[in-house]
Amino acid sequence: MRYSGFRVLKEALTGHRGWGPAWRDPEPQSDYDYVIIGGGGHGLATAYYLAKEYKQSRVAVLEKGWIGGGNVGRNTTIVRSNYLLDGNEPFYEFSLKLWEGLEQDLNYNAMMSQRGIINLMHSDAQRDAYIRRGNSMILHGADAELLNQKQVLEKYPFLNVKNARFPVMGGLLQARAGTARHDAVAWGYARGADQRGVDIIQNCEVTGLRIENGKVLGVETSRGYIGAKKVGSCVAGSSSKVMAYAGMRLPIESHVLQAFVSEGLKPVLPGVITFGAGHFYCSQSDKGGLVFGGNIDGYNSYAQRGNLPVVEDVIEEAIAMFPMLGRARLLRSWGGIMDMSMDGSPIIDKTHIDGLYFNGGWCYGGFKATPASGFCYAHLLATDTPHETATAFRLDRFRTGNVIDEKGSGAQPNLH
Amino acid sequence: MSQVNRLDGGLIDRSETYSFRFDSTYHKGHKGDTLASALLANGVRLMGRSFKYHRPRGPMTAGSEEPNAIVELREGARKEPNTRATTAELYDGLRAASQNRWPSLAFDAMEINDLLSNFFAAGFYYKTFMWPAAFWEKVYEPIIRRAAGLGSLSSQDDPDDYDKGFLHCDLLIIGGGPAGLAAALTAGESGARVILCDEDFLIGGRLNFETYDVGGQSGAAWAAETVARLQTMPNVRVMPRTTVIGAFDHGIYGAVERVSDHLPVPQEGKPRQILWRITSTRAILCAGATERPIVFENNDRPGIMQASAIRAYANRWAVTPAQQVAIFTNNDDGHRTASDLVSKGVEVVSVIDTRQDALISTDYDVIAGGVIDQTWGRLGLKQIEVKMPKGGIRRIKCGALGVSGGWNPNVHLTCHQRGRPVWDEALSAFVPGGALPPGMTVAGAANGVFSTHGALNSGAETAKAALSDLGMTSKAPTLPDAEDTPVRITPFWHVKSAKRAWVDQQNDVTAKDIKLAHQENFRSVEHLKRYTTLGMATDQGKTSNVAGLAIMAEVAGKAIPEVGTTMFRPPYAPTAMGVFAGRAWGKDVRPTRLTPSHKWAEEQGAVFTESGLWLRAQWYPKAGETHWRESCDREVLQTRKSVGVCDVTSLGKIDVQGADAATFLNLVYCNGMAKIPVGKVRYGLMLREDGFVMDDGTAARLAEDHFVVTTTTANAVGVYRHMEFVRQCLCPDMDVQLISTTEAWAQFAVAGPNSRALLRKIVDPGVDLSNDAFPFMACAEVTICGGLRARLFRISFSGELAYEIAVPTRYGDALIRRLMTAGEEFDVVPYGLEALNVMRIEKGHVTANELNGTTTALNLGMGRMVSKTKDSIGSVLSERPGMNEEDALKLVGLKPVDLSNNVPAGAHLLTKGAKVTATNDQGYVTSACYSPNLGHHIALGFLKSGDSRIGEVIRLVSPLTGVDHEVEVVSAHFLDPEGERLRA
Amino acid sequence: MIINHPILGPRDSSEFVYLGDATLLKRPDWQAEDAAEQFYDYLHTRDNPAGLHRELWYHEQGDRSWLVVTRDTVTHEITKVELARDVARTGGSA
Amino acid sequence: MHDLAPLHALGGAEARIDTVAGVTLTENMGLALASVSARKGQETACRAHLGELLEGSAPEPGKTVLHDPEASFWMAPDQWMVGAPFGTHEDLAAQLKARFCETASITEQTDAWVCFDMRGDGIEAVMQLCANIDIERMQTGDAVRTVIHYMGVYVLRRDPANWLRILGSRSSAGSLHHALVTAMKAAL
Repeated sequence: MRYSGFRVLKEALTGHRGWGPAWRDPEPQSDYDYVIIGGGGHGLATAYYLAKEYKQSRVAVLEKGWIGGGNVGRNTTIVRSNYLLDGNEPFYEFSLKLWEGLEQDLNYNAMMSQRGIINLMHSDAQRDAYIRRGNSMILHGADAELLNQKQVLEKYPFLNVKNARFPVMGGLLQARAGTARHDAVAWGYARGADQRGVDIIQNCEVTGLRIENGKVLGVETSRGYIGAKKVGSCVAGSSSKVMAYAGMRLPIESHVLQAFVSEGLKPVLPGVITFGAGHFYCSQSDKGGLVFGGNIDGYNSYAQRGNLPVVEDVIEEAIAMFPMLGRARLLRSWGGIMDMSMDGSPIIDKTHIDGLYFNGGWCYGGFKATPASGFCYAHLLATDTPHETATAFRLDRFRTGNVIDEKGSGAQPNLH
Repeated sequence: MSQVNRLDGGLIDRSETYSFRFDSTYHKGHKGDTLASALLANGVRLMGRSFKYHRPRGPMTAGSEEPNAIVELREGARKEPNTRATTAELYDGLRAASQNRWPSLAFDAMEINDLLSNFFAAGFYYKTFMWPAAFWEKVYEPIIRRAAGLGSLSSQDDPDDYDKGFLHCDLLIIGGGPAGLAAALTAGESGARVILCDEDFLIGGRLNFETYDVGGQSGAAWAAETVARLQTMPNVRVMPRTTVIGAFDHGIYGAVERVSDHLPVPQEGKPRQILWRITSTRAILCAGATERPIVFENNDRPGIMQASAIRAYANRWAVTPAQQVAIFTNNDDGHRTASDLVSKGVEVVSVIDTRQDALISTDYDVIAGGVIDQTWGRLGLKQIEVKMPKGGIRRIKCGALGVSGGWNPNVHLTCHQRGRPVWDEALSAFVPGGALPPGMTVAGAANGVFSTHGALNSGAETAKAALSDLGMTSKAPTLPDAEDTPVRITPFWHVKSAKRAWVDQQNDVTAKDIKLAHQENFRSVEHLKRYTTLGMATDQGKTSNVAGLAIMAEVAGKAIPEVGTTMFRPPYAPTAMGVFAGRAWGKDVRPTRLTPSHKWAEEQGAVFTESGLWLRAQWYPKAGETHWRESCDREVLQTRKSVGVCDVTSLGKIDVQGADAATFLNLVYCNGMAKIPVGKVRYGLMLREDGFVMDDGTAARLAEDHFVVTTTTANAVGVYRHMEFVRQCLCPDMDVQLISTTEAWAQFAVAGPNSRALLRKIVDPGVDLSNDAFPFMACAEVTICGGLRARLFRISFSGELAYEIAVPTRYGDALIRRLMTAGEEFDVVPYGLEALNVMRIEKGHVTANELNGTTTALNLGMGRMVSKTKDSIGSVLSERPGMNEEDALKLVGLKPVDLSNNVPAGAHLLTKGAKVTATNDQGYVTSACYSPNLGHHIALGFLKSGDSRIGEVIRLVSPLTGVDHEVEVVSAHFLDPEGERLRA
Repeated sequence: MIINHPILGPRDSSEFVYLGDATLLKRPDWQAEDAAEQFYDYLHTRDNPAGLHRELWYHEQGDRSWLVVTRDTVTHEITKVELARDVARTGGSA
Repeated sequence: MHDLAPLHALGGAEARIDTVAGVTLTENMGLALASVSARKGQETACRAHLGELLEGSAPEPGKTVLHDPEASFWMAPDQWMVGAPFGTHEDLAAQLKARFCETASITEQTDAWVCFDMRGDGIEAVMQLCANIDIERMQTGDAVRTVIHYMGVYVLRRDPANWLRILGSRSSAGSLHHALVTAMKAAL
């Protein structure tokens, strides 16, 4: 069923009896051409693009719980392509372009809202680094602008510059960046994939991989064995668990990242803004809640919850930027499991096992990557060659030394 | 009309009358009132508007679970949006305003949404607003954003202070109702260190809301007496106005004490609130229970409340929301409200009990087996319509309706470590279950024990158990007699209706929305929540989640536990963000570190800049200098011409001693350190284990077994940590001792042709500073100014004949003053970071800009320093092919072809004439400056195969800043490449 | 979190700095035949268990001891804390 | 004798003193400090020397030995801080080197630290707003390293017990002083 303003009107007048399920709940078939493990944003997007771009229909997405229940349903919804390194920027810019047409493509309003992101800068050295990054973005065909303090204040008049501990010299703006309604992204991809024949199977946990002489045959699940020509793991957060079924050890640690939302408030923040003298990012949702986050807690964890010190740290930076927020209230916090890779960049690659593919290591940048990750993973699964924008995301880059280290903090996941 | 609905009795202090204002109207209330109770006393039921449909709303509860009565409290910079009128303590002169309405609360133009509600069904926005694409940001979203949001912030800085504190105890008791008080009494008398927190300003929980006796006196009196007793115990800390917001790992609880929220403004020096981090060995949750609604058509009108809330207002605050009150209940507890109201002289027009076997009373009319299927009254309840058990309807006039759907234990904190509550059929409620936070037990109503007698006992017993875990013995306190009424409830969740019946009142989620979510396959609890926004409002679904689940279960034909439950996450109640920051805001966000010469530099009018936490002099303007470049150029020229002094104390210094000190440093640095002669300094390059450069610095050997190594300012802490890692984890058997001495020594660079002459006037006679005796890279412990111990290093960052001299920090101020007076004859200048930077760029010395964490020794042109003949951190992985490619980036100098051009840092480098695209990107500029010695701009940068491209003219672009011109690749050593100056 | 320091007793984790898997104690031999492969594996690949995890914490705001903490990554329960130096002396395991 | 005048950590020529509701905070410049780290294999000998110096035994973990003129507290495994009056012991490090010889590495620490003495009833309430230590359980003779508003400090409980000595890094003396005085005003 196609969604439209007219349809909404019609249903409104007829008691909404016409709306059907957004996606089916099919029983798993005995085998598929492609089995995607993980019904999160990336997995659902992968299935959608496999069906839409690569005309594959025998595709299943297996989800342990309910779709969109992982990090796509627990993040700060920021979408941007303001990266420095050649290995990253083309991919994220490709992703941003997909975001820009997402609603029309999916016929689902994911509320992609390009209200811009500003990275504040607080020192000469930081300005130099941002200029280098802004130039990289432009060289890669993305947009970037350098703002001085005055220009930043025009957009964010409540920013503390009078008695700031770390002076605000200006910021790097990407105007095309913004936010999207995170749940809707998962639901939109699910609906789109479902309409193209993809089986989305919830409450189906993968418990093992059936591999014989170097080739994958299918997956063992809580709902029985499911055969597959190709299996793609797409379970960022739990990547190590799933790939262990294939005896693989990954350059990844699982860490907890907390995110926060305030009570609903009348608009005060037009777009996304980040603190440069620490690690803090914030935007305001269409419902009025301030959505923000900062550093990961810093220790390996699968607990999906964090601790107090990071909460304090994050909010200290919020108040440092906007002293006015002292009287806003924190409504809710939550914790997600991050696939923290050894250089802070993701992996989309084949494995040494025939027919087994891996997508993970998104650290806490996975949401913005959802469309391109799905697209590039679908491309790899369908063609066995990496997508042109994702050629650097290789598993063996730590062996070869071709790391993609945006932050320059080396092989220590909790520093990225 | 003044306090028309005020009754007799209550726990308010009538001797204190407060005047306050809500919107434009002034009212009177008493000490002990909340804003809500005072407004109700004054006949005000309408206190807010709902989020989506802007429906008129009044208070539904008497506590922190309130969804409707939320207001903007206070004015000006202290305005607090979304404040619950039901918990806001009244004070004299209080000001509050309704929010999210225009132009007024009684007439809100946005109420139009209510008429259009059919179009605004759950999730409608996902299905439209998509055409044309550009309209989302331009048209639809701005309208939505303007409409959305609840209260508004002040747009001024929060003027109040907040504190953070730390408490430790054996036993934390969360909640001061009957269970909590009994637990505190038991533990207190046993001598354990106890902390009792209660979010209310009057401790006692439901004891203050009820009328029955506790040990022959009123529950409130017993609570007051018990609190007084606890307060006399030195081992017990009683904390009212303190909400425990989260249960974190290993017995750590976050608690927020509202120190000053009941005052017009905080007292001088005192915080508004304190965030306590409580470390407790055991904790008992005594958070009580929350009464839940029954869902029926138009159940959201002002005046329709929890039955228990009406009872609380009547008994504690001596207030009734109206003179005629009806009750709608599915359990016996609803009747308690009726009888309490009757005894307070309030007319109970009817008790509608969904049960055929309802209690019968002589005090009020009971309709057994009836339900309410409609209500009237736009701005406040006027009339209800009852569907009679034997068919037919009866309309009853009333101004308030108390609804009792049963009680939900407040299990929230038991879920903070992902424990899942379990369904109790008998209570038809979720009770604590699954994995509770280790060390936490639950007592009283929070554990499903609802009678006062039961709560008192379970509190005492649970405390005894916790204490015996702690190896403490305790005798049960003599507990008072109290009512022990059993729970009698027949689950009844909602009255079916074709129209709208509210489940989540703040977010306007109706039973129909839940049905629609099911119809569209948003059936898992989380999908339901996210699709309909059920439970996502500021009340966090405290009153709506379970009802929502029940309705979903009904639609899905499942049992409630099959549908599942939702997670509760911190904070327990919305918490002012300021309290998490504490004193850390403005200039106090982080500590400030000052150099030993700071005071003197201030006297010179120096301009300072942050370098990490340090404040360092950037330049020293002289009279008449209007631009920093003038000062910087002068400092550079004068230093190179004669002599300059710079405070370099902020560089990290680590004292390395022990028989194996040299061997140790040989492992830590990639170049050879073992064979440094005593009295000599060596430049050292430090790699991370992944082979990239971590830091650089110098190592000075003061004795066979004693080195002092320096780090960059930025990496001082990290390098020390890393060296301790190597010492303890990689070579635990070496004889090496480390300690930081960064702070102990004030260190100054003395640079320039006259530096030796100047130092001769400072260093005590007998120290031979001649080039032969004290050559480049020499170091020694000396005395100066007549016997002060000092360290002298002949090292040079500027490229000049230069020294660094260190004295105990307290003498740093005196030393720089002495250097200045002694240097007058040489026109000595102090120089700041800018001049230091210019001189190091002129010399091609690298710093943080080049050591950016992605560069290798090879990139820096120091590839040969990585010794192949020894083990050192990072040497093996620095060999990886990807880090040693043919066209690897190399450090080069850059000089504009047109000398009037600058060479900005951050610009990218392309081959001459190449198109400006990423594929043509050849490198970037790391550091740039104007060289007063060369008379033009210069820069350092990384360029592919740069070392073999000296003399090549390339294209420099910075599209971001509009720069595009040609530069020549030159050696990074712009000045004195042979190093004659520094060896002079 | 609270880390029960073997010398100082229970201390708040905010006094500590986290590094990662305690296998970092087992630094390979730089002269081994396959040193490159060994160092790659040592520094990069991880078991990353959902369960018991032996990990390195540094008591930076305390006595500057490196500790090996055995902690459950699902519940955060800490079952063992040792001085890294002692563990290192026994070859990084135990 | 040299002729360079010392400057107090807070930038004054005299020690700074603040009093709030009977609790006094005093900047104390009269302290010479040096760290003593036992050499490998010399741990026992080093401890013995220290015990001798203190006319007792070397401080155990978390403890300080209050003794005149030299006092000492435990810093790290086989590492102690020794303090003595600055007037008589400005060359403390040299004195200790002579005493410990090859058994220990001695490092001058005098000016690495700013020293505050907080005295009076109510110091516990003040510390509860400063540092995450169980001050109620801290006895005379206890020494703990902790954090006050992002600054690493040592807190020593002296005799009488309403006397705390707080050592913080000298460069951030101003920030530490601000944090302590603010907490005094809030708590007292």
